[in-house]
Order: sequence, then structure tokens, then C-alpha cells
Amino acid sequence: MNARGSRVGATRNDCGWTRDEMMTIAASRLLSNGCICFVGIGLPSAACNLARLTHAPDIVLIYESGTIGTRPEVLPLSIGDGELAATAACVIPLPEVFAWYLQAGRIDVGFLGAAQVDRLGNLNSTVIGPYAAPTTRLPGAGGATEIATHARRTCVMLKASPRSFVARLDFRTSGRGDVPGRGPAAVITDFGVLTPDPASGELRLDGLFPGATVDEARAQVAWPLAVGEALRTIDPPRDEELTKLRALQER
Amino acid sequence: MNARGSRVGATRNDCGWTRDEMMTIAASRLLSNGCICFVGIGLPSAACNLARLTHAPDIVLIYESGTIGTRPEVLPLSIGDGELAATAACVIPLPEVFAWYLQAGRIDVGFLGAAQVDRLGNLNSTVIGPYAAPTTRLPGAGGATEIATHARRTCVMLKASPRSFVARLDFRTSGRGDVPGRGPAAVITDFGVLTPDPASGELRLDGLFPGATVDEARAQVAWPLAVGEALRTIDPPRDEELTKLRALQER
Amino acid sequence: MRLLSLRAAIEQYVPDGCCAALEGFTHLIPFAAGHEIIRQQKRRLHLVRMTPDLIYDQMIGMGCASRLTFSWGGNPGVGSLHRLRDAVEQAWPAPLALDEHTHAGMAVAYTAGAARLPFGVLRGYLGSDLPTVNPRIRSITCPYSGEVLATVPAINPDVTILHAQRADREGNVAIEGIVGAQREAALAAKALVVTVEEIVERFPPMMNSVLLPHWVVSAIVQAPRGAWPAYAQGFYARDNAFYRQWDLISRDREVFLAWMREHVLARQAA
Amino acid sequence: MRLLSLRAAIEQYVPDGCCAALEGFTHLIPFAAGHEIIRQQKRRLHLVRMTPDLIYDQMIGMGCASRLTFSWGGNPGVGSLHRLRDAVEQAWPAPLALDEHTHAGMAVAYTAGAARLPFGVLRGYLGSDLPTVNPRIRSITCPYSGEVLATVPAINPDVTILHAQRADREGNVAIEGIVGAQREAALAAKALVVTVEEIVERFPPMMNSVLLPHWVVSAIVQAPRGAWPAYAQGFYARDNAFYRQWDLISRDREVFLAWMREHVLARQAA
Repeated sequence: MNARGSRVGATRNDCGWTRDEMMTIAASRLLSNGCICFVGIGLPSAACNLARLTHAPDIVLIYESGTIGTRPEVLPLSIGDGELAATAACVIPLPEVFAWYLQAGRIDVGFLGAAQVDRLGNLNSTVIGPYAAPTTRLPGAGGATEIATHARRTCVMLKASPRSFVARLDFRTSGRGDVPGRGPAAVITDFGVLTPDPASGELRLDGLFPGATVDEARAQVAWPLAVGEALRTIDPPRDEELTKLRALQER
Repeated sequence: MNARGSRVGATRNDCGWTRDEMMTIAASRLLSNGCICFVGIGLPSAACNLARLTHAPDIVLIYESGTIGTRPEVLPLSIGDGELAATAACVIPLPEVFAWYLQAGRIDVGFLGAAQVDRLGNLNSTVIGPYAAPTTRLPGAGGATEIATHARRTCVMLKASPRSFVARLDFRTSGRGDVPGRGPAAVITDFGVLTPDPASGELRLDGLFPGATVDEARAQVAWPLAVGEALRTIDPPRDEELTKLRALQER
Repeated sequence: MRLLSLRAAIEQYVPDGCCAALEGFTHLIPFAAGHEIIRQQKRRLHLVRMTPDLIYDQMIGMGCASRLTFSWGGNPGVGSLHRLRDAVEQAWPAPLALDEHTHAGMAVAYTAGAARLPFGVLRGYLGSDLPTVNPRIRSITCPYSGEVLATVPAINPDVTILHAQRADREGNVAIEGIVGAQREAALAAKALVVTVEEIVERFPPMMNSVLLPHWVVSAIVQAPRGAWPAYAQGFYARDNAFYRQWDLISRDREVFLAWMREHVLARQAA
Repeated sequence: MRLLSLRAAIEQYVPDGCCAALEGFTHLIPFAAGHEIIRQQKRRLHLVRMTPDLIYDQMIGMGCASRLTFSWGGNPGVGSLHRLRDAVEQAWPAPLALDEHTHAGMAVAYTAGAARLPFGVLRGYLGSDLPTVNPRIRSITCPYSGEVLATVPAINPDVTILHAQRADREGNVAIEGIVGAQREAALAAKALVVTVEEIVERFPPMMNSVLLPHWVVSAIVQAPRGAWPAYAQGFYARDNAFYRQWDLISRDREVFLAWMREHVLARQAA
């Protein structure tokens, strides 16, 4: 859906890694060992499995397809590939995943993607344009609305552009950014990481990837992006991280 | 709970069968082949399995413990003996039995027992005396209340005495006898079978076991027992029925 | 339960205008049945599925549907469902009314349907605009705590169609692997048609396995590879390459129609 | 999850006055855990169990409970629970408050508890006096059809105790055979203690089997034959003779106390 972003993100820089890889690695570092993680497909799936294969071997991965405690050898294309079932501790019905695990408050971290995010971390994955007559019909909510509400902590992964980091969402699919402390804990994008201001909940630039600049970040965000007091440069990929991520993706 | 009835019911008559056996056989004859049957323990369990081993080989037996399509070789003492699970087509969680099978209207026939029945077929299995200070605390509802409401048809098995066939229940555990057509289709007792008058729903004497009389029946019922227009004598046990029932009980 | 040909099963259980749920979450998607619905040119269907996936993209593109109840309408891991988008954005080949939910909401709606309750309850749709565009999402007040919770109406399809690995001669259906909301959708339906990879003489007793007893099954259809390009655990894997390829096939109306003519319309049901 | 002795598990997870559900429907009843609760002389417990069975007859008779939530309180296939009756009819050894339901109602209450919803809904308690004696059974109006349905408050025990066949070293728990409402009661609880017949190095991946993942389990206790006189499918059968014998043991207070002294109090937890 973001062909420009994908191509740019997939280009290796002078240090030999890509922005896509850096996003995945930065997200994986946010996961602590043993945490219970509700995994979405794509970049979050790569990030969660990378964490499992590096610093968080006891992380528990749950996919909404009902596979609990999966340890895939190959990154799945969908959230319900046979690999996920075959390597799961158990496979349970989907209604139980949402009622007895997610709604019951048993999930530590949930990952979300979207087409649009606003400055409070609310997300749109439903439509561009009016709901009844959209210019672009997007996939819709899936698990996102309840993940945003019930996971103890959420992280958003979304490539940046002024069309995706917007001042006003076309539709609010999920998010409690207007309820203090209920917005995402972090938004990982292709220039770095945004985190909410503890008081206002507004997303601020908290960390830049090596090589990214504040100006570059501001150019991709449609609201006036604030910079956190302790803006840091995020550690570049370690060899182990890059090696394991590439091995995972090449299988 | 009815020690007198048990002892009398267990005595063989001149023809070589007992009233308990006749009750079980009469109940088994009410079950058609292929019907989906929610089985209680004790006499109903014997009746349903006898039907399965005689005229109704394709009857589907469901016990509330979650065993679906059981074919026990040995009569279980409880509703959850290992034999029931080992011979079941599948074993499902109990909440699903009650919500997805019983409440969903998938049960053709449900069997009920009780300590008391009234003339409309309402049942008490909760208390004798006031609820807050009972003289006898009985086991309670179990599955009965919802079986009475949701099974397409219910049958009651209960040995008769003026203390069990009462004018007024001490407590109504289950029954819709006051809703036309929602009372039990038949009450099988140790002198014969009562069925509801189609208009009033009042239980009337519909069939007598061989050797039983209207006077005997009336002596065991605390309300003035009406006799149906076509009072019949129920066929005595056939050899096959007796043989298979005894074999089932002796295993 | 009756053993039917795919053609007969669709003729009998999927009349024009009915509400049909072809369920299976990524796994065991009943593609063969969907293709037969397309060949029989069914019209004005109310299609229900948590994830429309390629199967509904094809059915919508071929004009079978007038209404869609769903919760996530993309090509998993790839991108858009272009035929679904074309129907919503351009009303091609026909307008498509949407009854849109979240996964959690649809799961509860199927579960309520299986229990024959009129509605399901969840702590859901919070912070979302969905209730403002879907009047079926309502609320109820807890009679104990006073908490206001979301409700969804039960889903009770006229027919649910599943694909499974195996049925036995009695018609019991056994499923292994990811089940999604298959059991709930099956038990919520008025009729249940199951296409299977194979029919076996009989199963061993299957304690605690996923099994639909024969007497809740209306018809069984033998349809080997009937979930392709989705998969059947233990039989064949998901054809991820085709899911990617579909993105190109489905982008253009003519390319889409040509593919459907060659691969669906020109083929006979097994 | 921690691997504990039975004594330590009961000491830590069953304080006086707590709400405890020892579940298992006929199968896998956690008798060993119940006996340790008796030995530790726990008091004022709010006991929850669909079928109190002999285990709660023993605990009530030994004065552990002040409140009972239940739906069927008999000795299955035998008759009365005499200790339960003595508590209700004669307040011996202590008064026992009742929160009485039907099986269907309790099943819904556990399910709501597992989902952390405040109440559950059923088409139930119709034609019954139970709602007149239990003010917790209430009603709600469907926001779509207007139908009035029964509600029960969710059950969320402070601790649920189960017995299972196996745990692995991680603490995953695998159950085979009749499960009753074990999964729902387990997931509804604030803490979950599981006694098991054996601990194995690891399970194979168990698609679709009944399994409680290790991270929902508070403690595992190894307790071979821990469900006797109930049974553990694949390990030992139900001791039906003892269930019959209990009728005689439990009828008389002194005979009961003598039996408990000899068979429970004088024994040490494994």
C-alpha cells in the first residue's frame, strides 16, 4: 500500500542495512523476555520472531488465528499459515483468543499497523474518504480495535509519509489516544520512534535511526512534530540481529 | 431416596420381571431410532442404552458431562464415567453442551427425574419444606430446568407414592406445565405411564403395566388421578428386552 | 446427513438471496464450493465471513453478492482485495452493502448464533467510529455493575459451508489445525454443508478433538484440494505464491474475468 | 508458573475467607488438594463447584466453608451428600449460605468470568422458582428483539484448583477426556493451581487438544492419584464402590469424623 516507502525502505545504506530492517530490529528490542505478545502479520511478525530468536527466547507469540505459543521457522505470509499451527503449543478457536485471552487482559503487548495515524496515536485502517463512498476502501479493523483497548501496551509499526502521519484521520478504526495513557506506547516508523508525551499523549520524536534527521522526520509528518527533550540516536543493528533477521526472511 | 420404591420395584413378579425393569423398558420404547437424546443418570441411562441395543441402534446419546454419541458397554454409575468418554464420538466442554446443543434446540428428547411431580408435570428436586429452612435438602436443578425448557420433548421417570406425586410442589425446580404443550410428554412410573390431557395439560393415566390396576395407581397419587379415554395395558417385556437389559446391568 | 455432489449441494442449499457463510480462517477455506456458487451464477447473496479473502473477492467480482458481513477484507500479507474494493468504490459489477465489524465482534456474533441467543456481548468497539456507521452495533447495561457494553446481533446464516480434512461414513466431520470460528459458524447455521478432502470408513473415538457430529451436518461433499489456494493441514500447504499472484490478476476487471472464465467457469464441479 | 509442594501451594493460594473453585466434572476432581485444605483447617471459604460431589461434602463436613455456589449437590448415581445436607438442614458444623444455580447458568457464569465480562446471558431458569430465592439471577432485554433473557453474574474465583493428567516442565497443562467447565473455571480465576498425575519433559505440539498454557498457570503440584475416588482418564478408573460406600460413611457425624481423621488428617501431603 506504500510502494514508495517499500522501495526506499528496502534499499541498503552505506552501513549495509535497510530502513525496513532497522524498523523491525527497533521493534524487536521493545519486547522483553517472557512477555505475551499478540502478533500481527508483516513487520510485527518479523519483529516478534526476531526478538524470540535473539534476546527474548521465552516470549509467547499469539496470532489471532488461534495459534498460541508458536515458534515458526519460516516467517508466515498470512496470520494463519500451517507453519504457525504446526509449531504452536496449542491451537484454540478464534472466539476464545479474543474473549478469553485478549479481552480478559492476558496480553502484554499488541502490535498494530494502519494506513493513517494521528498525533494521539489513533489509527485508520478502514477507508480513505467518506465511509459511504470511499476513494480507497482499506481492509478494516480485524483485531485492531480490541487490541488497542485490551492489550496492556500497544506498538504501532507504520512507514511515514504526510499521507500516513495525518493531522486528521478519515476514519477512526481504533485507538484510545484521547484517553490519557491508552494510546500506543510507541510508533515505530522508518526514520525512528515516536512516543507519547506523558501529559498530553501527543506523539513526539523520541529516537532517530542512524542517518535520519529531525528535518527528514518533520517532512514526513503532517502535524507539527514535537521533539522529545532527550532525543536519542537509536543503536544501529547489531550483527546478530541482522544475521538472524535475514536468515528468518530468507527461509 | 425412595428406598421403599427401590425394594418393591426390584422384586420379580410371577412372570419373572420387576417393576423397575418394566419402567426402563417402557421408557426405552418411547425413543425412536435416530433421535438425539439428552440422558440423565440411573433409570434414564438404562432406558436410553436399552433402546440403543434393541430397536434404536442409531440413537444419539448425549450426557451433560460433554460426551456426545456415547455407546457404553457398561452402565455408568455417574454421568461422567470414563466409559462414556472412551466410547464417545467426541467429548466437548460442558458449557458448549448446554449453550450450543441444548439451548440451541438440537435435543429431541430429554429425560428428567425428581423427588416430586405435580399434576401438570412440574418437578421438584430442590427441597422438601421451605427453601431457607428445608426439612430435606435435595440435590437441586443440575441440567433439569433447561432440559425441561429446551428439549423438544421431555419424559419423566419417577417411582410413585403420595409423597412424590403431589398436589402441590414444595419448590418448583423445573417445568413449564402451565404453558400449554410444554409439560412432559410422558411420566413413566412404577404402575404405568401418565400423559398430559391435550387441552388442560393435566397428567392422566394412559397405560398400566401388566398386573397394575387403576386403584393401585390412584392410591399412589395425591391428586384425583383422571383416567384417559383409551386406557391401555402396556405390553409386557419381550424376551429380547429383558435379556439385553439384564446383560447391560450385569456387566 | 446426505452425501451429495458439489453441484447438487450448492443447488439445494444456496438459493439466490440467501445468507451464506463460507468460513475457515486462512486455513480450510472452501474455495471449491465458492467456485461452484460462481458457476451456478447465484445472485443477491448475503455473504458472511470474518476475512473475505480471495474466495469472496472472486464471488463479489462475479456478481454473486449484494451484501457482505465481515471484519477484515484484505489479501493477508499482500494487500488489497481489488474486486471487493471495486464493488465498494465503483459499485462494479453491482453495489455491495456492508455490515462491518471487528474480529472480536464477529466472533461473539457467531457464538451467540450457535447458542441461539439473539445477541452477543463484548467489551469492544471502544474508541472506534464503527458503531457510528453500523447501526447494528448497540449497547447494553450490565444488571450488576452498571457497565455499558457493546452488543452485536447473532449471526445465523441460512447455510454455512466449511471445508474439512475428513468425514466418516456417518457424516461426522473431523478438523485438525487452525479452526477460526468454524465450529461456531457451523452450529449457528440453519443448514451445514461440508466439503472434505477424504471420506474414511470411520474415525476412532476422538476425545477432545474438533468434531462436528453427523446429525448437525446437512450434506457432505467430497472435494479433494477443495481449499486451494488456501490449505488443508496435513494434506497440502497454503499456495502463498498464488495469493501474491492474485494481486495482479484481480487489479484489472478484464484480466480478472479472463482468469475466472478459464479457471472456474470452464471447469466442472467434481 | 512455579512447581510447588501441595502443602505450599495450598498455604499460598488458599487463604481463609477466599473464593475457591475446585473444578472437574466427575472426572479429574482435585481430591488431594481438597484434603490438604482440610488438613490446613482453612475456614470461611466461599466454595464454588457445579457438582459439590464428595470433595465438598468432606470440606463442608470439616468446617472449611461458609458459602457454596453450586448447581447440583448429590452423590451421582447414589443419592444425597449427607454432610452438605447436615450443613444446610442443621447448620452442622457451621451454617452454609447457598448461591444456587442450574448447570446452564453456572456454565455461563464461568464463561463470562473467563472473558472478564461482568455477566453472562442465557435463555434459562424459565419455569423455575430459583430466581425467587437467588437474587443474583436477574434479567436483561435484548436490544434487537426485545426478548427478556436471564443473566448470571460472572464467577471469578480467587483461586481455581484443577487436577490434570500431565504438565510439562514449562508448566503447560494437558487434559484428556471429560473436561466439564475446567477451562472456563481456570481462565476465570485470579490464580490457577493444578495438581497433576505426572510431569513430563515436554509435550509434542498439541493441535486442538485441551491445553492450558504455562503462563496462565500459577503453580503446578505433582499429586499422583490426586483425583481418587474420582478418576483420571488413562491413569485409573472411577472408584464407584467408594462413592457407594461414602453414603454410609457420611450419614453419621461420628463415623464421618473418624473416617476423616484416619484417611485425611493423619496423612501428610505428598
